[in-house]
Amino acid sequence: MLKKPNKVIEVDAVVVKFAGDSGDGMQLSGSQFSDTSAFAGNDLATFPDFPSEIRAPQGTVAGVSGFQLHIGHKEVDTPGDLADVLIALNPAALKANMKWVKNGATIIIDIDNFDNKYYKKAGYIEDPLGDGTVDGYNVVKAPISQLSKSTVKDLGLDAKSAERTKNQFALGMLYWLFNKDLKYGEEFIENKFGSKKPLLAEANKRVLRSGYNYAETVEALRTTYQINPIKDRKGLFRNITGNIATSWGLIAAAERAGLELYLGSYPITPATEILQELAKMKHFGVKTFQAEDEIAGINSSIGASFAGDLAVTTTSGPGLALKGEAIGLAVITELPLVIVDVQRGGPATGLPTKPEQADLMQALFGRNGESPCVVIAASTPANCFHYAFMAGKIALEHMTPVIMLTDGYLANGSELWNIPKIKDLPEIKPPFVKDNSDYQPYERNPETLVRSWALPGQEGMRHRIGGLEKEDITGNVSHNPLNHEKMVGLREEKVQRVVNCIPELKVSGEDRGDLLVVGWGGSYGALISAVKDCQAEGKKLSLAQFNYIKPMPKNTAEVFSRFSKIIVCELNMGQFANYLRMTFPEFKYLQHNKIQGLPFMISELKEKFNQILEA
Amino acid sequence: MLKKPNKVIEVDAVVVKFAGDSGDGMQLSGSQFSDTSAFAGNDLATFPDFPSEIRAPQGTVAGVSGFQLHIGHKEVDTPGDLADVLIALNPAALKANMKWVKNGATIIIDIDNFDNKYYKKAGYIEDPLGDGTVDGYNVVKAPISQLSKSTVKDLGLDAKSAERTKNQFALGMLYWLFNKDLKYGEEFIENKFGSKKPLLAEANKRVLRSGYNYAETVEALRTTYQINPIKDRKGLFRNITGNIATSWGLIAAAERAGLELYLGSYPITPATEILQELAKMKHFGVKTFQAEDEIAGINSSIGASFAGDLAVTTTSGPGLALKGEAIGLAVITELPLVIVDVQRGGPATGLPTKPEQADLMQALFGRNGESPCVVIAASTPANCFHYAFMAGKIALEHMTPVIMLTDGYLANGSELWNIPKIKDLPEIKPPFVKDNSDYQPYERNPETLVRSWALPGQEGMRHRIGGLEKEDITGNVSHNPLNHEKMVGLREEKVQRVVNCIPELKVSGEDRGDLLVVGWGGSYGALISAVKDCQAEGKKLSLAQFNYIKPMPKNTAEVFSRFSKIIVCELNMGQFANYLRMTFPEFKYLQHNKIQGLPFMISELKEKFNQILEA
Amino acid sequence: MAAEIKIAQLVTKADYKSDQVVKWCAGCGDFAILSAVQSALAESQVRKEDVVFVSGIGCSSRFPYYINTYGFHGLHGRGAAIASGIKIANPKLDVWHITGDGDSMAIGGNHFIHLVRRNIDMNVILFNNKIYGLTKGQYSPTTPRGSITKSSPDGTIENPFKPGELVMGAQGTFFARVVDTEPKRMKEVFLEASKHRGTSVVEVLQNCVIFNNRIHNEITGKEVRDDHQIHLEHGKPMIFGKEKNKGLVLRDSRLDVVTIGKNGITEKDILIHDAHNPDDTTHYMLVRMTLPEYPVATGVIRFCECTGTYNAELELQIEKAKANPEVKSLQELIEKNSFLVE
Amino acid sequence: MAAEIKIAQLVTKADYKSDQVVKWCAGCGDFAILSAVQSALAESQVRKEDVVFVSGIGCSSRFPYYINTYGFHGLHGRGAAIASGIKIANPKLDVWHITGDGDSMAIGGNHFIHLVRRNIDMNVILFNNKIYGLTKGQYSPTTPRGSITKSSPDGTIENPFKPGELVMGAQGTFFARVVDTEPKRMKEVFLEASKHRGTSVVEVLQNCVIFNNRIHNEITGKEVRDDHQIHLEHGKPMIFGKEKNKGLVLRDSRLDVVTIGKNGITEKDILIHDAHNPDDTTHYMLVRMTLPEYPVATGVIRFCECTGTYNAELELQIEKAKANPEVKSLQELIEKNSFLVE
Ligand SMILES: Cc1ncc(C[n+]2csc(CCOP(=O)(O)OP(=O)(O)O)c2C)c(N)n1
Ligand SMILES: Cc1ncc(C[n+]2csc(CCOP(=O)(O)OP(=O)(O)O)c2C)c(N)n1
Ligand code: SF4
Ligand code: SF4
Ligand SMILES: [Mg+2]
Ligand SMILES: [Mg+2]
Repeated sequence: MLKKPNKVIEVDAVVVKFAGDSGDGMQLSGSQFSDTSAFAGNDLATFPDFPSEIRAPQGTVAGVSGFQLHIGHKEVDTPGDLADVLIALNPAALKANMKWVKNGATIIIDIDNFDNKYYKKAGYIEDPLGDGTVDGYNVVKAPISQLSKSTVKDLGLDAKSAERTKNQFALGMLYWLFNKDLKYGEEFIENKFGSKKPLLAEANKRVLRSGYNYAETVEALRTTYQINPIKDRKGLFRNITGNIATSWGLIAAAERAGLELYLGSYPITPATEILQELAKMKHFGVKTFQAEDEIAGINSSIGASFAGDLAVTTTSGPGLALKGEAIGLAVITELPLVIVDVQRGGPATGLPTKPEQADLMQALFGRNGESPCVVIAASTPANCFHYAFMAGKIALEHMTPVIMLTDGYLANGSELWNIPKIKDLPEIKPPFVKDNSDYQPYERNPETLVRSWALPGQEGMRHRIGGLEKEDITGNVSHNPLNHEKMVGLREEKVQRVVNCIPELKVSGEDRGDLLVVGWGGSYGALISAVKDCQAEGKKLSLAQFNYIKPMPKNTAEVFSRFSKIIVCELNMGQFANYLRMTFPEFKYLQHNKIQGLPFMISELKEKFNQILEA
Repeated sequence: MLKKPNKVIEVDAVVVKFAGDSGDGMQLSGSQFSDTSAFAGNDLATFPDFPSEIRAPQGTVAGVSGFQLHIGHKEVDTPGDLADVLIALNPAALKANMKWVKNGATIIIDIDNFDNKYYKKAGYIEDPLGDGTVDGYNVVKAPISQLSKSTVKDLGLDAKSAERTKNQFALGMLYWLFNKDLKYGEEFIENKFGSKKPLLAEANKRVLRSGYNYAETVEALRTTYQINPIKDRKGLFRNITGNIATSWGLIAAAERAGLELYLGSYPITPATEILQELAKMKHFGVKTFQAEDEIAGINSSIGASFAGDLAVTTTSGPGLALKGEAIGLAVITELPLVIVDVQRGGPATGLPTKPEQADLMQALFGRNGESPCVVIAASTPANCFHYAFMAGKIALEHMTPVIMLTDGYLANGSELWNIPKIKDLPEIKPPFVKDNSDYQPYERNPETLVRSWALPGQEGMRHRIGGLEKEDITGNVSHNPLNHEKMVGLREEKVQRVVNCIPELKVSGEDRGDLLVVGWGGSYGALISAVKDCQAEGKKLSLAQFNYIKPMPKNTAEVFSRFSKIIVCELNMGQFANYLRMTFPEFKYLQHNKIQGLPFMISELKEKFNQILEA
Repeated sequence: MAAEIKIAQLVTKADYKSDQVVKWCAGCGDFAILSAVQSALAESQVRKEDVVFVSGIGCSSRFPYYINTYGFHGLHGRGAAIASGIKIANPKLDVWHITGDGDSMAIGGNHFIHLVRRNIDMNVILFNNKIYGLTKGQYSPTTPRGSITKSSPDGTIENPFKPGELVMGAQGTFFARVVDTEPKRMKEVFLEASKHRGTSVVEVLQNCVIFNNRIHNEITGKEVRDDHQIHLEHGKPMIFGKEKNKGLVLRDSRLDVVTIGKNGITEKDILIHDAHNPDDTTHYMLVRMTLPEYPVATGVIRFCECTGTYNAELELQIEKAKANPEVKSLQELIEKNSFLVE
Repeated sequence: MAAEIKIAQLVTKADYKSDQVVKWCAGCGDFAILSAVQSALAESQVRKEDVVFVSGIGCSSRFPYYINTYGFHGLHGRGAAIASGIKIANPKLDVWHITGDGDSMAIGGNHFIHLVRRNIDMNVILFNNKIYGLTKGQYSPTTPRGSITKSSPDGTIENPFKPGELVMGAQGTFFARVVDTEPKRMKEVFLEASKHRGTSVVEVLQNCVIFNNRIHNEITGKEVRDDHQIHLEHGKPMIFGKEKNKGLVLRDSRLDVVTIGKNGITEKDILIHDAHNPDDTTHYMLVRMTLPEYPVATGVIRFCECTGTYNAELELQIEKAKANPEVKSLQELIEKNSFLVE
């Protein structure tokens, strides 16, 4: 229907970065283009990055909000190291992103914002378009602001709203550049503004098309690209972020357990969205309690668990620090509880909007006394669903707190998710007891060591639990020395026996080789990409990515033993490596660590692996 | 002056256990006899153990309060495994302590309380004096209550107060049994009640003497014991508990730094006494702030530190859990702060009055992000003074939080302390800057990496710090990826360089051998006793007790390498062993762990060591 | 709901005694409170399996072990949060929160005021002995200014909270005060509290024989109590005194103590207690009355159901959402915006 | 002490501008508050090196970076505790605590009420935009009941705190309210606060353009503000309205709005504002006034120095102890009960 451009090149994958001021709608256009690509059958991965201020001063580097999108004809595991196409709505956006684009990349700029005032705000001394900064790049200087405004002139929008349509103009150019169907973009707008704000919907659609048309006429965009649909996938898919996947995984666990879901939480970046998503789920009987702080959040959840809900608390690092004492209470009372920690850069307030994997030790040990609980980690935005579900299942079936680690990268990043059938998910069977049974709160299933669960309201089962050491079987308060030792041991052993309910560790690649790359949690995308690349080059290396951290899979040591070298890669100073050293001291662990508030780059990993393989 | 008994046997050491109801004054008489023994030149170590209830029901095992005292002619390192003499004021006291007395021990009981009612309360089914329970022991049945009351009959005391003198009667018997001079006992009473309660003073003194006289006439106590003064010690000594020593060590640090001492704290067993002791020290300019909770306690201390005091916060495990987030703030703001954690049994509320060493991992890692701080541990009641002083010194000179670990055993236990000269203690020189210097808050001493310290009120030095990641040198907020990595590295390295200011690790015993026993903190007494015993038997083993935990002494690996085997002994599930595995993965570590809310017994350690040495 | 389930079988006080040995000090005021609560529960005829006692940490907070209901001995200061979660998770339960002055006014202060503000339907019993009992005698946020305690050897320099005043500041809907020496009144007040929908706070002036003995004697002492206490009852005039001849009147924005029969004052001039008044100005004045100027107010000072409870409103929102769900199933939700690849 | 050190050199508002770029959203109410504080400081003539700004976390809590004094950007909710430590450690400092409605009323609620109770001498400025700004729009403890926010899609079901009411409940000695649209009044109120000895709390009704735009418009809007605000001044009658013909009178224990000239009401009938009254009953009524029944009270509602400050009393105790020390040196202390072994 639309006139085809002169030349269409088929490419396997392309990385696009949207960048502009915080108020410029970069997140929105990013999502819009992601959805369109998804509908077009591409695989994709996205990652937004925004400042920790709400709207840092317009035009400054601090105020730049970005969104990176990787779309592919083949499987795509990360949002990409460097961009093929950069949209920079102002000089600050250019400045902030020049180091993240490929040589020779296409850079689309809103020339209307490239004046002296904005150069300076961005911290440029001279015009970056004239000082060699963009030499060697394919720079498309489009009068985006101006054309957007004139497109909507006759709609009677206020100036601010008119100005704000410019993201659609840039986006329209992208639709052209990548041969995407505008229909999906328009539908997205319809869904977003639709009935509530028809005028805005109309304006945005017009500008989108206007950008498309403009691109068609620009010399610099004569060549366009086609990313064909991915072939080896079948089923029902959607684009999903880690936080949404986590929220839904929890709902699914409650549903499969036949329980109501309770969330006691306090807002904190980057975990807040889970609270917000679950607050919308009252029709599923979900109860969200926005507590006065993190401590109240978790303690209310412990109460809700005692009362028989699937109880959850969500937070990020500083909040997890505050919850330590209460996690200990859940450990000693042996109540099911899911604690989601969406990790961010630390210490203290640290880098609140940046991802990091530095809460592992805290999750394992950040409590007084011997206080074991299950720790698991999701490794992609979409599998947050699965691990949230498993967190619920393990908590309920093993009467234990489960800490689920994600991070800002998984939480806000997105990828395609193969939608499961809820009714096919595994059943969840908490160890409930019948009314008027002969109940001893700390009597255990001899196999799993799990105590059984009687709920307030049940007849004939009145009992009391609490934070003092409890007597084996009866649960009465006990200061008996040998009982204490026994209970400490039982609590640890109970957690260890969860090992029987989790899958064995599988490596990606050959079973044995020269190098085993070990990772855990959210670094999966970069690690698997780098490992695959090296494998493609004929190197003998494989990846073991851990999702189950405490306990670790049964066959871990065995897997390790089949490789000559082991390197542990993490976005921290080496916490998992140290945890492995204490758990499997018989192996030697090399380390690769990065702590920049950024995910790994595939290129840096490959370099590292090659270096080791060649050593 | 007092008629000598028939037979006096000289002994090297003796262990006495006082046991009775919570209200029976066992702690008082224990301290009284300790002081007397100290004045008599004996070495000593004591340990009280009391229930977590204030006055659990009279006559029940739960309500028994105990005090164990080990006095010696030679060096004494622990309160002793088993008692030579037990004073049991009621059947519950007998029941609670029978497993802690040596075969053939002397058991002095208050026969007035050994009736049917009390047997039952104590949980005995039959009269324990008749059912074989005490067969083989030297049981002295004294009508203690009755004789005490009649001794004070004419003083006009109320019934309760008269009854309460009975501890002095039992004590008087001990003075006889061990040939101690009543003068010291009387002086103690005088100091305690003296001018304020002269009637009580008189009553107690009379009953003390009455017990002494009674003992003189009892057949069972014909033989008495003499523990001669210790010889190889010189200097000024006093008996001191760990909590008092900690308090004074902190005052000393403030004095040597020329700063005021600030304590922000919230009461918690077994740390409360430090707050109470320091609250009495206003004449030294000490400010104690009893906060609304632990979080306010530490945050107020961070404020006080910013303002230029030597700032301290004291707590126990659950409180440390609550302080994690704020410790991170002190880490990132690089402010001096001493955090004292008097460990107790966990998890959660756990065993609040029992010692344990299970907060080590929490101290090292219980915070979000990479959040390194210095961790040290005292190892005897008296050296709490030294390590509290060093905690202050390191914090101030290295601009870092320092966590000092003690435990309930050190805190409440006592031993003789060789009193130092305050003016001979090392100087403490915080990195202050002069008014109007060219100040950059995060500029560092290139050698130690310590930043310099400007205080509010100083002219020309206004600056701002906080919990967001800061730019190197300027301290401005920075989200720069490489800066973050640099700062994370600098904070860790700064802590590591403290290694240059701490002593090397010294082993007790030969430099090399078959077995190195490794311990840390409060287990020193039992470990050194057991190691010495084994050494005396000709075994080739030595002890390395760690006081500096992060960083560990420079020569640690070297020391380890000189022994064939290493065993790490701790009152937890193996936290230090794991920490060693991650720090020095090149060694193999055996473990001996105990988690009963009780210290090690010398006998169990010896058995373990011998087993390994023979393996 | 809890109220609707009436039981056939008679529940007695003995049903509420647990099998655990009560481990308070002999003479502690806590015993009387425990007994009064057990009596009140027996009388309230609530289904015994629906009762849950939740506490923090402190001597008083050992309470749940001693009462045969569902019980949770929580963390220091966190009982209110735990109890909130229990009630929200299962609004059918009859939730009681036991706390001390340290537990609720020090470390738990924030949870306390938020509980009150949210008006979650539960009963709070605050054992106010004005001292930290379990940790052996440090001052608490309710300890009178100037008190010498183990942690204040030179006397405290902090203004004590009055729990009632704080409850008003947090928009509480129910506040009562009783003394541990009057078992019958305690029981009655507990029954009133249990009838109230919303957060009810009952402050019990409790004696700690060991660390703060006789702290309330100026109020509870046999010789003085009639003159130093005014027991308020809704709808009744505010009269007190051994001779029942003293009373309170309102003059401008302050209360005054007057003597009936003097200066022309008759019983008719005496203020009538209106516990149900949504405007809590008078309640605010009443809770703050202190000796020697005023008698100390006891009884139910405020009892108002002028605002919905958190739990009931949440139930309503959930019912509404369920009646008209945006999506019918989780399956439908997750399939939104999806596309089929074939 | 701080007051005694007068400086020769004139400090200007510019001295209080830091070198950091201010990163609030364009149009945020925080800018005006920052400017008013800088003006107030310049006017107060306090020694600039003695000023310390301490905050928690939130948009508002970025404040210390933007003002050229000593500054501490603390942890969420903990600013009050940090500030307390600073003031106690060095009472000579002029301490200001900046906080938001989430920071002080949610996570920091306990520290807030304890600070007020202890009456530590510092100035608290509470930026009340009735929303969590920095985390992008969840409801806060001051968000009006029923509000739809990102975390309350069906409307909140909690009664919002009124900061002033809570301050009264915690026995506060100073409370004022101002709106961010009136720079001059803000500055004046900040100056008043800085003069007060003890904890002064100033609530600023602040607009968050992004997440809660116009939330205070019913109070601050140009057309309505004269009728919907009553600006209180100590010693002046409580008159308001565009025509300055409305006023407040006290009837029994409640305030009523009257019109001067109607029903025989004259200016003399109007209540005179007594901010200094130690009895805070009237202040309690004033802080709770809400639209539409009442105008919202602004200005200094309570200013009382009826109780000592924590820091001054502690200084006194220390002085006394130093004047008459139990032992003269640490050496003497540790040598007590010692014995010499030779
Ligand atoms: C996190 C934590 N901090 C401190 C303590 C120590 N602690 C236990 S009870 C208590 C105060 C008890 O006072 P109150 O609440 O008045 O109860 P009471 O014993 O007087 O009944 C304290 C400080 C603790 N258990 N946990
Ligand atoms: C321990 C902790 N919990 C949660 C957060 C996340 N957080 C940061 S600011 C904020 C609330 C901000 O609201 P407010 O105090 O009203 O300040 P405003 O941004 O509105 O000025 C929250 C929840 C945090 N930083 N730390
Ligand atoms: S210490 Fe006080 S409050 Fe605690 S049980 Fe004993 S008397 Fe009761
Ligand atoms: S989000 Fe709101 S409060 Fe925060 S800076 Fe922007 S306008 Fe101000
Ligand atoms: Mg108390
Ligand atoms: Mg706010």
